[in-house]
Amino acid sequence: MAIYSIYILSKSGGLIYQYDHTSIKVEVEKTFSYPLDIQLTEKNKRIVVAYGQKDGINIGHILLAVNGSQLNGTSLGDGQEVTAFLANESNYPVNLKFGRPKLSTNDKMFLASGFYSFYLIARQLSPVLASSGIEFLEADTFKLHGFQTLTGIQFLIVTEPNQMNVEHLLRRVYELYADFALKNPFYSLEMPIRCEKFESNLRLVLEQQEESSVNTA
Amino acid sequence: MSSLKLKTTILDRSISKGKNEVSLNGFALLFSEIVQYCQNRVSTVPELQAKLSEFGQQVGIRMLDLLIVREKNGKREIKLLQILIFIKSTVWKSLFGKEADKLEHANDDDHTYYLIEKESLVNKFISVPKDKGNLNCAAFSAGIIEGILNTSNFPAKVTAHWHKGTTYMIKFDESVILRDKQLEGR
Amino acid sequence: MARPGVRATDAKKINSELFTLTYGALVSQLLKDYENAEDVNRQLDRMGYNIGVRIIEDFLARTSTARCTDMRDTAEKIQSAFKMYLGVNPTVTSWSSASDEFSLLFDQNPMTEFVELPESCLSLKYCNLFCGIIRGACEMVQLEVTSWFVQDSLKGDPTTELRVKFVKKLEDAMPAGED
Amino acid sequence: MTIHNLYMFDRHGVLMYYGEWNRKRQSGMTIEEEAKLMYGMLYSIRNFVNKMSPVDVREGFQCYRTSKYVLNYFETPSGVKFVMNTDLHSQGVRELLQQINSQIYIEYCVKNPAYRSGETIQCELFKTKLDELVKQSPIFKG
Repeated sequence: MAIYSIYILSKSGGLIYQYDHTSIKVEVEKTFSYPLDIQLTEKNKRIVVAYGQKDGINIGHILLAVNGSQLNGTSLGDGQEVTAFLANESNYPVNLKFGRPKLSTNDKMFLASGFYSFYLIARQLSPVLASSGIEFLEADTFKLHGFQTLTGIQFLIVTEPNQMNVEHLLRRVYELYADFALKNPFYSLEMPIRCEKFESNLRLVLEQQEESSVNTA
Repeated sequence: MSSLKLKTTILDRSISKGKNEVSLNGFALLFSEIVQYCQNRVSTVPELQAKLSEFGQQVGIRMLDLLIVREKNGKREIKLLQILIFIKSTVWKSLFGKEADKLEHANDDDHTYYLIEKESLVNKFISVPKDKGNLNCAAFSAGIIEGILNTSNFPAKVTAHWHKGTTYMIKFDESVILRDKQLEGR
Repeated sequence: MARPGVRATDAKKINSELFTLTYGALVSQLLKDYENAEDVNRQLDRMGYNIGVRIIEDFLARTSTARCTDMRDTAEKIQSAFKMYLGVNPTVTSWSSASDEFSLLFDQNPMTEFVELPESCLSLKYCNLFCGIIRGACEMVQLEVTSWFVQDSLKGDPTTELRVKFVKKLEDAMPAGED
Repeated sequence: MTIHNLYMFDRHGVLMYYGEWNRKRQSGMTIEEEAKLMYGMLYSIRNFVNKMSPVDVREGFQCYRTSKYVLNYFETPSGVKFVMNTDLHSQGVRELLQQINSQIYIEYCVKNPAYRSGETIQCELFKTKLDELVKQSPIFKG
């Protein structure tokens, strides 16, 4: 049982809060000999696997480290470009560490506005009358539960596929928002939530939820 | 001509038993609005705390009148330690539903006392942003203490600090300490 | 999602005197800060509005309430909010024939427990905060209303009467994906 | 339980087939516009799911639910996408979509020499068999 993350969207679809509760590290290390049998490409100042997945290294993973030293963008610790380094046969065998890219703040804002837009389209495409937007979305690796308040705020919770009782949790998060954001004189409506007590109480509630669902499982 | 109407004045009503309750959530929103109001009228953290303290003093002065009539049969405290205990227990219990956690006398200064509470009710929902330094909105509660002490003829300065939760530092006037020593002597 | 019959979850209460005296301190501070009672009334309404737009989330989060379908529904919700936050139970009455306007009668009001208006403040609407709260809270659920005091026991009226009038539904402000 | 409608897209996003059984509301668009919007949404949902997922996805997006209907999604390894909207109570829709793929689409289109991929499915046998399968399904009958 795990709760991965929480997103809160303002009425206009802006991301006003995001919290990663449980994160899973997907990292694979492997020693390669020359020539490299996977295709790498440079994308957004990162080295990304473009083609040739193997041994848990998948398309979309990024190169994290070469011979145990962390990459700095697309260059090695000593400033040498990775692409040039890997093209040189004399540097082999080489140990490469790949992993799933972590979401940046920008990625998260993009995801939030993406959800907001297909939340609306789902309603436009409804084959029945008076449908809401998306309240729940399922993939093979996670579930997303959404809750839109009457005032238009959206709460999203991303969990493991078998996490129970998420509806209840959504309401609890709404209460925490009403308490620790809205009763805080230093919080302005529609603005990003930066309230220590909101976050610490949220963490507590999520931990309790995970524990209780383990007990009833 | 509303002034000609017969008004029930406050004197026609019996004094309340102090048993009525309202929601903490409602109070918290009112308090938050007061903090915002003060903040819009000052520019520094010390000024903001002073403003909040003024609000608290108003509350303290009126609460004292109510409690003296209701709890103490109209008798006022005259000894320093007694009034501090009265604040720690009776006042705190009536206003915040529980006694304050601790009362301490400063080791190095006989003018100074500390009243300590782990979690101040007024701070329950408040996270102070980093740019506000060590602002403590319990300056309001410090004002309540100050209002009560000053009206009871124990002139003092009371400030709120982030220490063991919230610590109220109560610094009495020289005159108060002297008078109290004389009372002890009798 | 909404589980019917869910009660307000956090019923933490405090002594009403703390509330009453704090509100009293606010009004007297405003009387000091502003020239005349009219400005104080306006400021109270503005502060009430700010509270209203926040308190509505608290109310919705704790009551799992559904969207109002008419003014009678709204009146009932406002009445229950007074009960929830102030522990008072105003009477809903004096409906207009179009059912778009009603009154709330308060026979008790913790806000005014220790209050006596001096002669110099007769135009002060001591509880004008309420009007702002109702306006702000309704606006957040896309309902424009106005509200004002018709009678005030602090001014010698037999009761305190707050009038609430429906203006319009704020269609443009409906949340994404709702009609 | 009810089945509302079915969209089939090829791997380039061309609408291969659209069928409806119990659709209660029209979108007010032409079917071409509607299919475009649907495909665009699916495309962004798939991207969304790939990014949001804490681990690498295998099948990825499965379904979403609104207050009134469920959109079920199934994609074959060759990139054919099946989208079926049902009511909230329908179970086993993905299995039905897999059946539609293996028993109807593969049998009557892929194996039909007259059918050219990338074209709208015109084959009458496909339509009849699909309609039969859908109407026999417990999801439809329930």
